[in-house]
Amino acid sequence: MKGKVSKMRSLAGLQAIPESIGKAAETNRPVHYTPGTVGFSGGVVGYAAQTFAGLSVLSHVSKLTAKYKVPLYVTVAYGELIPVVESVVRESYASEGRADAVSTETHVLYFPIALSNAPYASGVLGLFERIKPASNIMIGGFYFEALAISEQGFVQGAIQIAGTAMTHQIAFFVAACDYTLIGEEIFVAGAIVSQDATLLGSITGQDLLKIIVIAMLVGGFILQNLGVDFLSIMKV
Amino acid sequence: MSGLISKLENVDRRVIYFVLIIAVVAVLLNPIGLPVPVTTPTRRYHDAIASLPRGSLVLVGIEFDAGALPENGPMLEATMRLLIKSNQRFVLASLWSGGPAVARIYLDKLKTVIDSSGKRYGEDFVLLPYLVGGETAAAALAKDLKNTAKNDYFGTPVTDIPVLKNVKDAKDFSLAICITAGTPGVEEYLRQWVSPYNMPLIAGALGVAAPTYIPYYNSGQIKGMLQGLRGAAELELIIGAPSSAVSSMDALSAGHLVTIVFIVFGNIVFLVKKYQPKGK
Amino acid sequence: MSLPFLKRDLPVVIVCVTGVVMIIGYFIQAPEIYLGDILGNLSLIASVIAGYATILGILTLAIVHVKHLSKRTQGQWMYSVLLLALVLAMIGVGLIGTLGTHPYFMWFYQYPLVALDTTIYSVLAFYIASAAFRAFKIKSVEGLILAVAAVFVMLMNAPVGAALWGGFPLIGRWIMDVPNGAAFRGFIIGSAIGAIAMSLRVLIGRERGILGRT
Amino acid sequence: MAISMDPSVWIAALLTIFAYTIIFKDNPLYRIAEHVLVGLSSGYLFIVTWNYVYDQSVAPFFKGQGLLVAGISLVLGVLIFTKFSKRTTWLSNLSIAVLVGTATGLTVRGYLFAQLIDQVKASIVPVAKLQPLDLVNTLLSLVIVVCTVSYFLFSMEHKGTVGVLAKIGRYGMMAAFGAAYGGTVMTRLTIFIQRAQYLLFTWLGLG
Repeated sequence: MKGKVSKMRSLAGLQAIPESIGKAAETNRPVHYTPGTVGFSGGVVGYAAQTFAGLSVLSHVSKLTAKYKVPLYVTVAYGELIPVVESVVRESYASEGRADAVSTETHVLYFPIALSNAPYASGVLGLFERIKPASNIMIGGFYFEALAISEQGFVQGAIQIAGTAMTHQIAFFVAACDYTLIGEEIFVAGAIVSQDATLLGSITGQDLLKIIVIAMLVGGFILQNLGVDFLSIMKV
Repeated sequence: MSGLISKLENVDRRVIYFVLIIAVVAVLLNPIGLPVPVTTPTRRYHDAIASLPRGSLVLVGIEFDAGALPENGPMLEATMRLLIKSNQRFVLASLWSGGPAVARIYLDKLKTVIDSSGKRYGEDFVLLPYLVGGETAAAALAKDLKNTAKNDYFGTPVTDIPVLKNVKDAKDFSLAICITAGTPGVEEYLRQWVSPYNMPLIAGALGVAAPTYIPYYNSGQIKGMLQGLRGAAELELIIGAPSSAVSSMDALSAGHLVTIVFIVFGNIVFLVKKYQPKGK
Repeated sequence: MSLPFLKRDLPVVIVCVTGVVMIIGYFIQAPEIYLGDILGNLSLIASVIAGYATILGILTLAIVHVKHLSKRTQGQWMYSVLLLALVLAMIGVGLIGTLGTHPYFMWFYQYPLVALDTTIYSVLAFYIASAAFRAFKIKSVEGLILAVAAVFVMLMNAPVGAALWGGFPLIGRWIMDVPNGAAFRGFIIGSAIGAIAMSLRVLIGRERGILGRT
Repeated sequence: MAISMDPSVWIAALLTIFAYTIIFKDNPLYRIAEHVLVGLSSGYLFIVTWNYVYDQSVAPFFKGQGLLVAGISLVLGVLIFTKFSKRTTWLSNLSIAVLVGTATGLTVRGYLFAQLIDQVKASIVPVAKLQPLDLVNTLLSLVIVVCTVSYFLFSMEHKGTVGVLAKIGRYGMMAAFGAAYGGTVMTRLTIFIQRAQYLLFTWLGLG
């Protein structure tokens, strides 16, 4: 695998990101990004990998906003994401040679989640009315705010790119957004845009695992019905 | 003609909102009384409670908070009414921080029902405080109730509460009920109450979550289930105490119909436009 | 230990060590090295850090609004006053007596807070209708499948469906159990593989974005 | 029934209406509702969080028990606040690293067992005793699962056999998304209906 960069199938949602940020630059309107509403602790922590996926795509998005000089609003729902998001944005702007623009062109806004995600959702709805984003990118784990925010984004005329691995919310992104990253696609998006050989290699590894799973599904089904107790073998 | 069609195709979303509001309000004020057939999972939920011997001890897990009140609340209300009506004793417990506050809302609401039945707090039922720790707390409660909740919600030591006098662990309960809006909820009860103690469990689930619990119901790990507000309405009808869930049913139908009519309407306009001869 | 090590590499080492402990602790019982206790305490420490992070979040929010107030941002500063006043009021009544049990605290919870919270939630009843109107146009085979599945499941759920035609609940149930159940199973398998791979990349410090390593 | 005379009900009812105005257009009433919600939620969250944080990382020092864990929690917790200064912000990364590490560990556990292995096991069904209709459904389910997993193959273009499998997988997912969408309408309407009942009955005393 060394030195050789594997070729990955293209994802429409990923390709739309530069276009939508370019549009924001043309129309002089900002970009909104959210890495989802899953924090690193508490009842939702099992979905934290989706937040990692959101942060990984944020690194790509913030480089583009730095390049195109477009204001970037990132909203988060958990306090621990504030320093993480800030450092991602800072490094991106630095790598584009625009470290000085971080304090003026980027905004990391926190809205709480208390009884439910409603305060976060209402904060973002209000923000959209005021900043009128041209591009709304949402990658991560989401709850009911998925539809609320994307419908409001539609009303504001934003190009919307959204992705999640949450079974209850992906349907709303598919219905309300222009481009979607479905399920596992969010976990490979960051690696694909990075073109980093190690990361791409790990995607090939993921594919290998899926082929093994398919073999287990089909083979296990046949074996189980031929009288071999495949299910108890899997118990190990 | 084509001007009209493109106007219809891009009908302002606010028109949809307005129609939806009118439909729901009109039906709430003038209920039609569409039949609500009782489904098997609800019937079995009811029977699991009603068939218990009088005076059995039941655990009621209030695994939701204020955000789920509209859907889980009527389930809890109907369940408490049924428990009182069938003369069971019950323990209200919660792994959700907002759970005990929810319980208080319904204890207040059902005050007259409770008083007229002669049931008394502490003797026939009790409210435990919020149990911190999710699944760990569920396990601890099942293993040793009195050491997990040392006091009740109002601060009385559990050793001084008559209904808990002879309670040691899960084996002293005849049934567990889990009314839940998510995690911790059904899965935690299955792992910590059903598997180790063979406890019969019935559940009240949100409409969105109910399909995910169907496998447990089919396999018999959950004996009965209320599915969404519809399930609560069915239970209200069985016990003869129609309340907020039943009165919502017609409005629910109206809301669904409005949504479907707009989908169909949108497609008719879309297809008419597509197959309209061009150049006219 | 040099400062660059502390700044750039130590966090990655911490991520790796804590992550690996959390994973192996699940598979292996090792009371002789107190693995169970370490695991429990690690989760506890993490949840307390997250608690402090929440306070940081609230502080950050307050700072944003204090700035609006001091700059008298047009069309915003008076709302900021309202917000700050309510944060302080809620904390004030919350601190009286046993934390968070005072009747005023309960009043704030029961009336304005619950009312607004559920209302924002219920706004989705409208958005779900308007998004469906827009999205469920039968422009392709996929659009057709999407729309038909949605309509049948709606008619399964609403009592009016059975009243119109007994077949609606049956077909709705079938869609729910067979294609819905199976496709989500495939979706979950894919997501799980992706999530595990993503987590492992984070553990070895290769994932961009996490802890600012680009 | 008559219109409510309870000021608490009036406040709840008016705030409900204020919040609903967002579906028509942004306006000062919505902004009031939004800022009240965010403000009260922040205060509520602060109290709940402080209660927990105090118990775990401050109270032990008065009791003299569990000092080590409390001490580590307190130090790492307070380090989070170093992010306010550019020079010290790297210190907050140490606390975040503990959070990221534990979260990663938990996420691997959760996905590996509850999701990956359980879902594979659930697809392997003995068919000998099934009714013909159930047999068809079981086989169809297996086909859809396999096709959906194939859709997520990234290192090959969706052409040929993989293309066909991926296409079927995508159709299966569209049916699933449609069903999930339709199934959610009930819950969303339920909450709206409950708010409408509050306004119509509790507040205005109609019906």
